[in-house]
Amino acid sequence: MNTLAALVPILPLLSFLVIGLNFRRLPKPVTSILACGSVLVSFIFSVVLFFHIKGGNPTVNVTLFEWIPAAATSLGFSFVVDPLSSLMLLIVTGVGFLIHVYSIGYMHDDEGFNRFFSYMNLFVFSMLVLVLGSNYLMMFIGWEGVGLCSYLLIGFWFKNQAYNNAAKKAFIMNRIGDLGFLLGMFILYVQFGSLDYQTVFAKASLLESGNLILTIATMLLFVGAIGKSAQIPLFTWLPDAMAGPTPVSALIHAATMVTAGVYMVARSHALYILAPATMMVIAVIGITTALFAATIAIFQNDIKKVLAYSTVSQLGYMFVGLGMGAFTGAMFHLTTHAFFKALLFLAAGSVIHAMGGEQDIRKMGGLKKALPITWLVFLAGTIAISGIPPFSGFFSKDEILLHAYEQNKVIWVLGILGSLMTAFYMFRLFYLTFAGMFRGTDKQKQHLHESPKSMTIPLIILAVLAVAGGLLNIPAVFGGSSSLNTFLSPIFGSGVEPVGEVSYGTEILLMSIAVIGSLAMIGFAWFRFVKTATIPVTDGIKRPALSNLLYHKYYIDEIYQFLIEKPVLWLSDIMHLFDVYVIDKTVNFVGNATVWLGKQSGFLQTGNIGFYLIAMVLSIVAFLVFGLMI
Amino acid sequence: MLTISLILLPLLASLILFLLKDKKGFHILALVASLAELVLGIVALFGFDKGAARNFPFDAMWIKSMGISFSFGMSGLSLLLVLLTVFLVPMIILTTFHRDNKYSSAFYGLILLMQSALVGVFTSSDGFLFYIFWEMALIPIYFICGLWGGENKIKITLKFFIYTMLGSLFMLTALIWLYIKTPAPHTFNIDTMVMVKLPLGEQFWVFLAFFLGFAIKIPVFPFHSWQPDTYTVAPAAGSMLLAGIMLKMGLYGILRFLIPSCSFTVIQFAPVVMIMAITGLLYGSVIAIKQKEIKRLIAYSSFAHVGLMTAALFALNVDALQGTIYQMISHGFNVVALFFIADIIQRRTNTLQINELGGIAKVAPRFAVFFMIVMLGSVALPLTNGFIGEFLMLVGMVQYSFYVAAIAGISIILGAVYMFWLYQRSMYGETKPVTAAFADLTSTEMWVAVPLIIIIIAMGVYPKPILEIAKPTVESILFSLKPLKEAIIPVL
Amino acid sequence: MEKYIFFTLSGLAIFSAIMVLVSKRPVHSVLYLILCFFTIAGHYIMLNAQFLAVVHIIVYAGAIMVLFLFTLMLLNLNLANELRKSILARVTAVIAGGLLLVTLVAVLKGLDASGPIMANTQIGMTTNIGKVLFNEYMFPFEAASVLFLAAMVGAVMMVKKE
Amino acid sequence: MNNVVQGLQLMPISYYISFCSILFVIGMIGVLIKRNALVIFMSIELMLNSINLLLAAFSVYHNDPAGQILVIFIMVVAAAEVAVGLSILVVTYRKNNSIDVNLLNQLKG
Repeated sequence: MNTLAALVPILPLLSFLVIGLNFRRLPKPVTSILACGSVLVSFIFSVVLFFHIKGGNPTVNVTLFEWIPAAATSLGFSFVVDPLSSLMLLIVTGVGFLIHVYSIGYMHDDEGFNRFFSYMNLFVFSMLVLVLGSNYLMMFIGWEGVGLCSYLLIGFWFKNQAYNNAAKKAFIMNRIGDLGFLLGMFILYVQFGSLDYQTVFAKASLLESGNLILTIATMLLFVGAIGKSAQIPLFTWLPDAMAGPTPVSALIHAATMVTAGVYMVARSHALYILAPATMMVIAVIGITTALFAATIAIFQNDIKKVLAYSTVSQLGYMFVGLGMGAFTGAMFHLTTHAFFKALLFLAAGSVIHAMGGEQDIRKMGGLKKALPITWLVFLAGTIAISGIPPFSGFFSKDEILLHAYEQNKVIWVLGILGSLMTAFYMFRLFYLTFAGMFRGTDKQKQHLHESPKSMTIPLIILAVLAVAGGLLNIPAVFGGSSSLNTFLSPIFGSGVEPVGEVSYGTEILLMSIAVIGSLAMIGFAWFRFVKTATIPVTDGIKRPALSNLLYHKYYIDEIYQFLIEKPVLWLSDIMHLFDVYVIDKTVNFVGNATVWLGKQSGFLQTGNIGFYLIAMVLSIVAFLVFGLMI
Repeated sequence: MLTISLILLPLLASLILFLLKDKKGFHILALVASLAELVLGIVALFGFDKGAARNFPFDAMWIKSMGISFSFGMSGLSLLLVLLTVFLVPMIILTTFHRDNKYSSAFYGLILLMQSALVGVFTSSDGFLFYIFWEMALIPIYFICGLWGGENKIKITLKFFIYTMLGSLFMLTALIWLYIKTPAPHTFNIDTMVMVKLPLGEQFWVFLAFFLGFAIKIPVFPFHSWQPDTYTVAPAAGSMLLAGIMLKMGLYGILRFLIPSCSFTVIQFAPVVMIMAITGLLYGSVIAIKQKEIKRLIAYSSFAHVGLMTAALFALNVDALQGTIYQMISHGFNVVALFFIADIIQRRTNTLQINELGGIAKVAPRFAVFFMIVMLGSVALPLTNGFIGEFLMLVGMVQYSFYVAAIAGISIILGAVYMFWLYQRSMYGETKPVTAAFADLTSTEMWVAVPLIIIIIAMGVYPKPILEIAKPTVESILFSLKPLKEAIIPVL
Repeated sequence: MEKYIFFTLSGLAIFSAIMVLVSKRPVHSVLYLILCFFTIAGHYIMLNAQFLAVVHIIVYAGAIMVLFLFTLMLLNLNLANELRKSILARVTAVIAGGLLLVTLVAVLKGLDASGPIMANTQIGMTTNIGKVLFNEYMFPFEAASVLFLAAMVGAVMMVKKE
Repeated sequence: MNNVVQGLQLMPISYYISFCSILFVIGMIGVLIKRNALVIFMSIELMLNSINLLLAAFSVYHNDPAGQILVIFIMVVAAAEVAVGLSILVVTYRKNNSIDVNLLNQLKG
């Protein structure tokens, strides 16, 4: 069982090396088989591991070798497979495999085909290391490795400088988060003398709740999560990351990488429970991001941008769940989100593929006839994300809202508001792309064709998962066994599951409020975009103030530009001038001063003998007088 | 006996090369000599036993009356630095093997002379001898930069020479002061000199003199004005030697002389030095962002890295020192690789202005991959050599004081900013006419690039052996500090 | 009685020294200088340093002054146009001289001026000087002869026209 | 002639000191004032003589012949110095047709 656990991450690494080293010569089919094959095998192993864990066996620990012999302890290069990480394993390898198959078709005519798959495999490897790592340092390796791969993949078409800037921006923002994560890690190391989860959690549990050091450490770790999972304030990189190919957005910016932050918080729940202040901060940031991103998404016109902002808002929900202590709820939402968001992105990809690269929804419309399968799966995804029963989104979001309701009514209200907005902008997107008249150019019209088999099959599988995802954790109120809860309970142990306190009646009531609200919003969206077929305003025309603000993403990018980038560049100029003119000049000054001094004493050599004689006499007199003085 | 041959071999080779006067095939001779030295180094590595304080000792009385002995010996730290030198010099020589190579045999003679001086510095266990090799190392680099440098090379090299000479004079005074203070039959033996218990007043001045000498060499913040110019003006091999190995002499000096001899003042002044070093760190990184020219950007980035190393040195705990020693070695390889890349770009496009470059990745993928890996190494991405050093150093500094480490941490972000900015502007984007004909790595260049990549990754994945060798030296250095440290160091 | 002799001799010497400076034409100053040398010889005799007195007259008055006169006449330098230094230079010179005089006297005053001893000390006599000169100071004496040789060769070489 | 001054009383040394100092200073002023090289030489001679006299006085005073020996050697040096000095004077005269000391100012800083 140990070798199996070790093999899961190693396989993608091997395939990365094979493809990476001779990406010039490998023919396309060979690379695709190699890449998808390695991920598939890892998936199979993960399934085996899953059943092994489900069968009640304890966690699987594998230490490959002793990595850094630091003073306090030696940090090992070791993996652990327990319920939480095996769930993530399934998501990463499962959804990853589907996306790999999808991208064979999508990237078929791109000359960087081999390079693309080598990066994708490197990404899967780093994600697996992040998930399987048994100490924070291993997680950090995955953390930065994933950041690097997202940089490589966003800037995949590196010809276009704008894409490169987006990639650089993503990496640097991740790096800011990583700094927070690193510092949090250091505090844990200094405080508990080790970074292994077991030892850290064991020692942490001895401390009293609200302990200052723990709060700081958890806060800093959460900063890392903000950077990675694109929460306020470090979320602007995610929409720009849409510059990468669509499978990349699906894999990295929907299913796996961005959920790393959520996984990290869930993994160190033992620390977070002892730091209620951080939990509140997480909840607050989560809900604000959810609302903030939802409002922006309403007015976006690029299909991928809308989905990006919806990802940010759904991540906000996950963090609300974590903030409320509903760790299983958050993980459940993470899983379902991975399914339907990957589905939505891939469907959007096939729409873009069909439209010959066009991403502006104002130029689409009426694609139902041309792309029936994409239409169907897109609809399934949209319904799932809007939280309409019996689709998966409903169950996962509802569980989070339930916990929110028990803990803090205000957050629950905001949560409901957010999910209404989600329903609205998702269906707005759906209707604008598929319903109504086709607004694109004629050339695009002929070019419209349904995506090839290799792309539609993953879409269908994901659609099924998006629909059936809810079965994983049907709450007691519907007679379900909330199987995910039981599965994850050894990790989250007692966990914070005050479900019992709220009677079934109120639970049903809450759910119905959310559902009816969403249905109303869908109706309103239908009315607005299908009945009266209003098309969002083209860019040139003046918009009413509010929608203009939202369309320009609250001018966040410009603000960051102004607040951070400009001062740093300005500072750099100043420092450079300071360096050249002050420090350099002082050193040169010292040099020149000695030369000048030499020149000055030159005036003594007048050449006039009389002067010399007098100088001699006077100095003798001075000496004698001095002699007398002493 | 081994240390002596490690020093004499390159010395002999350089003499032969000087006499060769550009006869055919002197390149090969230089390469063979440095490879032989490499073999010797590896023999030393295998023959090294961690227990003994002083490996391969060699003692011979030199000037009896003054108590100066011709003695050598390798501690763990000096073995690692000798290995760094021994690994880097063949690569540096290999980087000069290309078609339009205008270097004469004297050039290689100077490189090998410098190698022997550097090995001498790292292995001598006699203060006087240490100073001789310290100065001896300065002379060849002066000629290398002065004769084969870039524009207005004479002025800049002279400034560098005098600046460093000034530093080493301060160091000499401190050495002599310690010499006088050694018990009756005064001796220059470093271990006895360092054991001398100086009263506080004197210790301050000795600290100041030593620190000034080493600070100029490293360089530390206010004394760095010679560094960017010299690195830019020096020929590729020159800046590799300077940045790769020479600045390690300063750090080695601190570890070998400063910390053991004036330990109390070191603890007392650790915050001051840390602030200086960290200002240098941030200062260097911020300036590097707006640099227009590759070599100057690398110079500032190396200055920033070195700032972090010096700061970690003064955190005075096992993790920090282990991290610094490890970073010394990885920084050596990274900076040599970076200068090699700058040299390749300069040779193919004969411009180093970043905005004139673009789209090289399209034309030279192998070069782009090599540049990417080296960049990741210097940006300290996990699984590269930079990360281990950086991680251990920051862990050490957190144990010293959290806020200092937090500020030093910012350099990781800034490092990523200017490195990725450099990579993007030169590698990605539209291929400019200048970079259109950018030939990919030739076989000789591959001979340098591939080993460097292997070392960067290997040191990142499996650092244990190196850290094991460095551990005894770190322990012995900190052992003398233990009683003093309890009273003073503020924690967190 | 000796006091009078001493003072007359001193007065004469100082007067002639001043005249050396003041006189317009160089010949006059040479002659005054010779006069001054004679007074100094008188002093030697007073000190009973007879050998010195004689040698002094021969060497200085005889040889050196003759050289001066010789040069004077040869190069016809006996022209009246007195080269005048600027007033400022001369005033500073005099002040410097005065200062030096004061300090010299002040410095030497500190000596333990023990009382006068009888005049007839014999050390000044030729026999005594001779004995000492050729015993302890043999080497300097020989060195002096070499010095003379060097001076002569130098003088001749310098002035010889190619 | 051997003891012509048989009964004479020696003057106290301070007289000789002041007298010789005066002579020395006069010689020195002469050197500073005069622009005529020849007179400068003469003043130097004067200074030397004043020193000789003082030396002789001290030698007699301390009853030690070394003083007088030294006087002899000073005379030797003075003679040599005058010889060389005058030849330099002749050469300078030949070069710039005058023995004015101010002309000799080529060695300038």
